[in-house]
Amino acid sequence: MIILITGLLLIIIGFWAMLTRKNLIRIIIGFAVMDTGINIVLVAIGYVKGKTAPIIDKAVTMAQGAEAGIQAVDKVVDPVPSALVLTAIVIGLAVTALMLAYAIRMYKTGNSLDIDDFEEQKW
Amino acid sequence: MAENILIIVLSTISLIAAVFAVVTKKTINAIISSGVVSLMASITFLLVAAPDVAMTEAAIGSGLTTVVFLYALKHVRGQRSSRDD
Amino acid sequence: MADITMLIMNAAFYILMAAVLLSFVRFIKGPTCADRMVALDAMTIAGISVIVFIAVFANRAIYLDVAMVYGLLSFLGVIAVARYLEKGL
Amino acid sequence: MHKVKPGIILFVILFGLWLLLAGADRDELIVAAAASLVISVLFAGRASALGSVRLHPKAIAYAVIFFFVFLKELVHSTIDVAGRLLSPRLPINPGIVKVRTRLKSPLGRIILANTITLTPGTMTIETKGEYYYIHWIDIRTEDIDSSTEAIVAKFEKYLEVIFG
Amino acid sequence: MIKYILIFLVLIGMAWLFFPLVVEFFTPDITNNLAANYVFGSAADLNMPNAVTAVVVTYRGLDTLGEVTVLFLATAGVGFFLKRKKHMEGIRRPGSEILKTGSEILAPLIIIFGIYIFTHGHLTPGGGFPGGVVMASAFLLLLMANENFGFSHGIINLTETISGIGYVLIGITGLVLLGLNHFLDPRWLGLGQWGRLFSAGAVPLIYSFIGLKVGAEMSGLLDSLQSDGGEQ
Amino acid sequence: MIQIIGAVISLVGSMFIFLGALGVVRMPDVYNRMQAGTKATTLGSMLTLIGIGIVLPGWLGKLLLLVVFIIITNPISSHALARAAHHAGIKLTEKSVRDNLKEDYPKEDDNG
Repeated sequence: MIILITGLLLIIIGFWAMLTRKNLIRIIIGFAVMDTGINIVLVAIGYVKGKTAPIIDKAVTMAQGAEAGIQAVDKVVDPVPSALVLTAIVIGLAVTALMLAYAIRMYKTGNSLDIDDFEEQKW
Repeated sequence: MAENILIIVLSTISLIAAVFAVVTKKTINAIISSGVVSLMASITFLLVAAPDVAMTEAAIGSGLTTVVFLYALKHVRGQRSSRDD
Repeated sequence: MADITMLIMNAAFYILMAAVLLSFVRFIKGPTCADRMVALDAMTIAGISVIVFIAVFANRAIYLDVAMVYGLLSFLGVIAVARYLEKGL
Repeated sequence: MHKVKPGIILFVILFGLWLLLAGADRDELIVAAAASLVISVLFAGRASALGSVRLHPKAIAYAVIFFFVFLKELVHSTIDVAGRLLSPRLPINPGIVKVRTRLKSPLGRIILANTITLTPGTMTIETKGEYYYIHWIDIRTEDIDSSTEAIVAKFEKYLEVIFG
Repeated sequence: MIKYILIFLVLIGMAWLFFPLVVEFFTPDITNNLAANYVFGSAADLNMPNAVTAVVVTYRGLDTLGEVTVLFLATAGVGFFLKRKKHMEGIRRPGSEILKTGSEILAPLIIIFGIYIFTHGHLTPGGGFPGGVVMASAFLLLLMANENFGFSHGIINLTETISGIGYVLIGITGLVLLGLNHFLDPRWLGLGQWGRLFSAGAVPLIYSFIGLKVGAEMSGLLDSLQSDGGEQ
Repeated sequence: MIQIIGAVISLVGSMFIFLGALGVVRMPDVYNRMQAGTKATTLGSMLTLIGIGIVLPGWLGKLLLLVVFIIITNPISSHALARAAHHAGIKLTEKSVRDNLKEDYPKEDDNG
């Protein structure tokens, strides 16, 4: 619950940064913060009270194979949000790098990082 | 009990660091603040029982995010005055 | 026996959280970004211990791998900022 | 030859690291051997610093002694710094001094510098040739020789035997 | 001024929209059906302890293939925006001797730790994505420490191509061997013994290819970001 | 009994980490903060991890490896940061006695 609210507030703070800042790099930092907030919300939704990570080892059950699956089902949390976020983090870094590359390119052509200087790209 | 207090501490630190990343003047301070947010997020992932995600966040947030932003900042810095940031 | 051990470990855990908060104070105050980086480094090292304590309380040895990633990679961010400051990046 | 010895040392280090991480199962041994072989072949030219380790018994004994000396210094000076920190007046006397070292091999020099850095109270800032510039939290002397005596000498005599 | 009021209103509206979702969400006490199926299936069908890896590699394997493609496109985009330019030496300040020697010793350790992470993806946390990122971190360390780091782009491209082709080939093999109903089924390698390294069918192999590909792509991305981009 | 000893060791270690954080707040300039912040915490985390390893002997191998990683990587990063701070011209505190590096290489500013 506290974690969910934290994630939501991080999303809103990142959105605030994206809306108000002028510098392109600061906008992208806002995007990164927002990304982290979304990941926190997604993972926190998959949490089940009092359960442990969905990796079966000796701390969960001593059984092996299918027997372990039956015994572990009511002891672990939901693995699906973890699997989603696992790839989303790496993709987020690649997308951030792509945005930064575009920002550098804009700086080289327009010689400025201020978003208000790129008037001709408004539509 | 201890976990609940840890959650409060982590939330406070990450929220303050995120606000600091928005309001600070220099870009490099904002970059380091996003590193703090990433560290706290990684411990949070561990608390909600997702060690895979925590490990990915640790590997990305400890070095690569900072470096990617700093490379961009380096290219931008070239023509400006050199000492300020 | 086990109760006393857990009690002492809980005390250590609270002290670690206080240490993270104290470093964060320097992070907010720090006049230069080198100060902020020192504070972030101290927070990371305290964070490694926090992760290990979480692993102890959850009784999962596999959580240690996360701490190991931090132990091996946390210096990269510091070196990146250092190389940026001395214009060597 | 100068590529073979660092390669072998690197292989042993990587193999041992994997076994500490994963345990000595049969499958693990196969994968560990393959992975560390590939990496040590790729990096043997780059990690030439490892070649300066001497592998005779006296050097190994000195390495063990060096480890304990380092631990003792670490605890001793941490308590010293902690005492300074806790006193309300903050009795520090910092500055940067210059010391001299006799070590030649790159690995010996980096281990010496890292040892100085890890000991609280002293920290290597810059290395230029045989001189190290060290930030010292409590300067007792300003002369090169006496500060060398105070900071470097206690570690150097062991490292000299190990690395030459 | 009106702009700031509008932004404030947008933020408040966003918070108002999402706040009930967060506050009224109660953390469940019992794992839902889908998750229970996945956890049971990963242990029973695939003989694999890590259910997250089971979801990433097998149950949602096609999505992962798509995500690797997205990663490849992003890297190609970075390379497209920042054209590489040679002969830019002499501007960077050389790194210190300690950093250079230390990086040469630490980089193999980091790489073998990355290999450990992605080969043990089915037993412990981790897998291809964090493992690849850790390997790219070793590359990054060398790139930061040596001011004229001449790394052959051939090796990166070769690794990327081989692992990409390998991943696709495994998919096609699964298609051909087992028919459409068992697309991307990793069980053609034998399930092995519970908890051993060589178990869970082809999952460690697939994850190794993903790890190598992610590592190579991240290294290429860092390399194109580091070199001076574009014409002035 | 051995478990209580291990727990006490980890308590002492966490106190060292706390002292390091206190030093980060109290010390007057970057270099002194680095002295307290990155090295008192190194000893502190060593003691903490080894104490936990005594409590849970099955984890000792991985914890020792973690300690080795911290010992190898920490001095390199703090050395690099100190060198960069000195190069970027961050001043030493007023209390400092002398600065031999500045005397020997006063014109370090021209990009090396």
